[in-house]
Amino acid sequence: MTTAVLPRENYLNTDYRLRSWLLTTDHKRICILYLLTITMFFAIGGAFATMIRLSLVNPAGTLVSDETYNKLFTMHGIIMVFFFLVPSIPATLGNFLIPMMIGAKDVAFPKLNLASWYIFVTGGCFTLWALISGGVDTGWTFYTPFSTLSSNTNVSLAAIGIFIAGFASILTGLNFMVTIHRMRAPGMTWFRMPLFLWSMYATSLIMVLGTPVLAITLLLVAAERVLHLGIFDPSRGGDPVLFQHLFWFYSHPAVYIMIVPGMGVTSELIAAFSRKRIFGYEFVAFASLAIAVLGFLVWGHHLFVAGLSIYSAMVFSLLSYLVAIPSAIKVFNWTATLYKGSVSYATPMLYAFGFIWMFTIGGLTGLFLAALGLDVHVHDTYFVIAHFHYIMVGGAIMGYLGGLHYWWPKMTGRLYPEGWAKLGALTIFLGFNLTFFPQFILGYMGMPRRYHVYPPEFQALNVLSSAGASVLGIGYLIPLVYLLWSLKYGPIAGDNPWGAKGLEWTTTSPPPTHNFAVTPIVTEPAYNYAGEQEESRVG
Amino acid sequence: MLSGIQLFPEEASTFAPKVDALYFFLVAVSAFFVVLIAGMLLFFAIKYRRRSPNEVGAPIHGGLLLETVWTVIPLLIAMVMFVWAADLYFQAYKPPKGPAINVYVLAKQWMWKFQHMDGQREINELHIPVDQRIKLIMTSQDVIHSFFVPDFRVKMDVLPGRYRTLWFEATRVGTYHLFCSQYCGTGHSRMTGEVIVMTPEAYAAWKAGGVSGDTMATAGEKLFTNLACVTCHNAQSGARGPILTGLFNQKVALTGGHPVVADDAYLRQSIMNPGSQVVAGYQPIMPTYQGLVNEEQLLDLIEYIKTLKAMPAVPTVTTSEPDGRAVPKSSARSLPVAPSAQR
Amino acid sequence: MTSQAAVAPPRALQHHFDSLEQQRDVATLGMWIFLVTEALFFGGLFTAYLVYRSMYPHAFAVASEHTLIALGAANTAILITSSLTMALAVHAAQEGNQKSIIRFLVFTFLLGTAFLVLKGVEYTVDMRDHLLPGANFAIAGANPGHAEIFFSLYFIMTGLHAIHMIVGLSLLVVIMYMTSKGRFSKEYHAPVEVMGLYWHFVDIIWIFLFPLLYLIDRHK
Amino acid sequence: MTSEHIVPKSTYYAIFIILLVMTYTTVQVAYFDLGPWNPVAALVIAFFKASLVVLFFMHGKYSSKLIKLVILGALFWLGIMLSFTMMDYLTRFMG
Repeated sequence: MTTAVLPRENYLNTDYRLRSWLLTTDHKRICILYLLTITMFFAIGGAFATMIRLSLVNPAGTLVSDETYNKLFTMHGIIMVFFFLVPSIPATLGNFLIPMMIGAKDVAFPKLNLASWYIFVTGGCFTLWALISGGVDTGWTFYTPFSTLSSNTNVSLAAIGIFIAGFASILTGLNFMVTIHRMRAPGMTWFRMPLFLWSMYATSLIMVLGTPVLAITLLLVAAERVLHLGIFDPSRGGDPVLFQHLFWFYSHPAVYIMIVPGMGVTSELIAAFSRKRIFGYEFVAFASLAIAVLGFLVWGHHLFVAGLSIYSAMVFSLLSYLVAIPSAIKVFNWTATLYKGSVSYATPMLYAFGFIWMFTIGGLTGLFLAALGLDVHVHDTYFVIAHFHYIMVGGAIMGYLGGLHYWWPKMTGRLYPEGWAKLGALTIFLGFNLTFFPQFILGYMGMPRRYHVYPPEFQALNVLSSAGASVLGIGYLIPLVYLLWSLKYGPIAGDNPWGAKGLEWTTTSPPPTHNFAVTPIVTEPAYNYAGEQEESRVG
Repeated sequence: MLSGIQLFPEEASTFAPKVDALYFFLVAVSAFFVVLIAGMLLFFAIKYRRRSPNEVGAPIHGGLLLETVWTVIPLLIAMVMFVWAADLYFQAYKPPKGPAINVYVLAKQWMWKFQHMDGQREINELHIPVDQRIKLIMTSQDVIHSFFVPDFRVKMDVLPGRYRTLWFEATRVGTYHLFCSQYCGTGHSRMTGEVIVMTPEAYAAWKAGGVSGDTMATAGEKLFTNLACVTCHNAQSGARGPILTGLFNQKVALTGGHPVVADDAYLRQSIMNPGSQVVAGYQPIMPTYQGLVNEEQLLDLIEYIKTLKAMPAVPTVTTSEPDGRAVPKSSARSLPVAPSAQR
Repeated sequence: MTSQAAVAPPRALQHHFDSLEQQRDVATLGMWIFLVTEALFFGGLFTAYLVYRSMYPHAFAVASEHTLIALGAANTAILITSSLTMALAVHAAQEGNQKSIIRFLVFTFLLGTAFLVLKGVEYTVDMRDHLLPGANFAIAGANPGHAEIFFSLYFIMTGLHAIHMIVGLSLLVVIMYMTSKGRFSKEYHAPVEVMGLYWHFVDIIWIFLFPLLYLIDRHK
Repeated sequence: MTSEHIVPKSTYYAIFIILLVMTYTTVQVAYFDLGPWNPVAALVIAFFKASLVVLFFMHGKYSSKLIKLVILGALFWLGIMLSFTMMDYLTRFMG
């Protein structure tokens, strides 16, 4: 099937009517629905970011008013976190690949999967409504008592939007967990699974366990605003810090919802483009689970200066250092995988290198923030902004784009122009570092986050950062253009253009509705490029 | 100054060099690992580049020794960071015992108000002497703010309904940025100010010229009289309220609850929400003073109660001094004595 | 799955499963995981409750005495009984006894409705007694702010529980309809089972809410 | 995969009786002054009742290892949330 024709019948051409898309229960079509939705949200969030960076060129902040600026960064955060990053890899690549990688016809609950998308869109509509009808100015963190007693913007509406979208996240996680547990093809044991599945399982675990707590927390904020119930109201003896506990119980693990899938994608890319089994497969697999579990024990590091007891802070700091270890293990294992590999420089691999670079810097600067005495200085400054953008934008988006490029031929049946793709990857990499590296310095200099006006001595670095942002912005446009182009004009990819291992590459591109003509029977571990016979050795 | 780009803030407190030392250690460790990983990636990527289309990698599965090495070594380094940083944190967040200049800080949307013991009141400017321990007792009138002086490397969130103490000792004369670093609404980025560190002589001169009215304790005493607190809180037997002399920092037994220490927060709470913590042996009859005294007056009252150590419990009523002195530039408002001033 | 190819698949089997066994297993596991998320959803409220009860034990004790213990206890008994009838409905489903399923589901439905009616009566009395947080809130013998926090928690916790009851009742109607259409058999009755899991979970939440809200220091 | 386990009706009735008795007990206990043990008693009884419901009404006792793991997972994560949050509040005014 490597001739230059697309398979006669695939999931894309079974039915062209809109109805067949809006009522589909095919996980691959739902992936496409999510892909379109989150790309739109990414564009909106990106537009806000552009405005922020433009405003920050001038220390006097003359471009927009204080109110507008505050709404800009709030909506940038809300849209990017809850409507782009959290669903990004899980809802698109996860949806597409989980059933294919385990050799199943679909996820465990196909209708629920579609319902999740509708719930997500409904939540998105509420949030967009909040945005159009005046905006929100609390920051994406909704800290009380500002959000409950002081802000007079559409806080409740936005909170309800996120509350609803949260259920999409919960149900997606639930669906994936059950799918991985119960839908694996014969012979697909846990330790034969590609590492992407391990990372998706860990991610789902966090979604299922963390998101409900965010939901109830936002509900309490809305209840306090609308019904005047007082849970966090200091004038009644309520403790605003309790909000922060509950909020970060979800929102710290949520960072792992964004980065762990990126790690999973990177594992796939590194294996496929060095044609080699991932070094220390079991360690990388368990590191994902370790991150998911330990990630729930460290939320207090967001509260070091907020009024947390100093003894409690000490425990949270210690645990925050522990969660760094599985991340370090992963980076070392990826690096070691290249040793004696057959390394190709295809575009997805460039993204994988980019991911490792970003994640290493993002992770190491996390150590600065976990360091109690140092966090006192850098907390709530641009140092934090730079750190989490390295993880969540540098890391997660590198993983997302890398994965998208790697599986694009599978999803669409067509290849993209390699030269343009390399140029895009390079532009994004340079633009990103130019944007966010100066912010580490700004942060240590003491520039607080969410500042519209700032002292003039910070201007030079801010201008540098904004210049980087414009490069980054162009970088994001390049793939958008050539990927759309490839849909019509791209060369036919064939079933397995990369010579990669994995069940998804054994079926046609694009795959048929039920993925496989015959349910596959798995007889070998993942990434068996060397064609070894299975042996009992572990580790 | 590197062509207009500064890389580090000034070290202007005793705390700053310690934080910077830790920072440099972390930068060095990070740089080492970034170079190590990026170097290895590049080296392997070039050395083992694909040379023929059907080439595959060597069948290597892993190695327990290597895994152990790169688990244990980062763990050990991380533990060094943890202990070092935790020690610094305790230094910063546990105010040392001993003499210090106390300044009350009241944060509100969007300004910083400072009240000195001797009665100086400032907005968005804090004058302090060099080489002396300063203790800030901070509270917020509305939402959460954060007191941040980058050049001192200190920061602490300022919470409504709670008093938190931050301390530092400035080591260099000069003027330093004060930022609010916790997002607090529209004017968040304009909620900035200056900390002016002065030589002891200049500070003394500033103090002498800067008094706009009474000391905090005196202002509190006047309030105490005007609000008729003394009607109940007096030393007579059978008084309806507990005696306040020597109360500060003592353990108090409460009706139906555990004993508490009478600290700033307790005193504030007792004035604003008297019913919440009734002293054992007394009736819950005290009315709330919420709305009758503002946060600044509360600070005065608390400061007055703190001074009731060797003094008699019943304050001698003093004739109020005429407030005729020129108001210094930095103190925009002087506190009205009458409790009619509402928020 | 080769065995499935030989025999025509049962009507209830969805296309992406190999067997009814797998389908049932998936449904049960899915519901259990969903209940975990529900547990954490309420867990946030229990955390808030624990924090404030430890901060204001006195106010919580005083406020708790204003709750209507007779109605609370009666509702506890009602819910436990409804759990029994629900369990019996599942039992009937396992035995393939359609009539029994319907009968026990109707009992469950009536008991659930009775719970909500009593809860409604209780809310009315609470509001009459100025226990709804807000401008009209009034309570004697405790710090009003702290008591308001108690009653904020009371209304949110019981209110969310009541919403879960309403959802449960609606699902019961659906299951009753499906039973009446003869969808369930000895071999296939996963929806009844899953419904049962949800119903029992809502009961468990109440089992914790009852002592936490109604039974603090009643002896005083 | 586990085959279905049918619990005899008598078990359900027995559990039901125990649950009602425990409800009565918990109300009665609340009227006795046990000092700090009042909340402990109330929670122990509630936990016992909840366990009965999970194990018998919800067939937890007869379920697969995976479902038992799911139940324990829920308890574990609830435990994290409660204990780590309380760790802050209980040590806030120390030293």
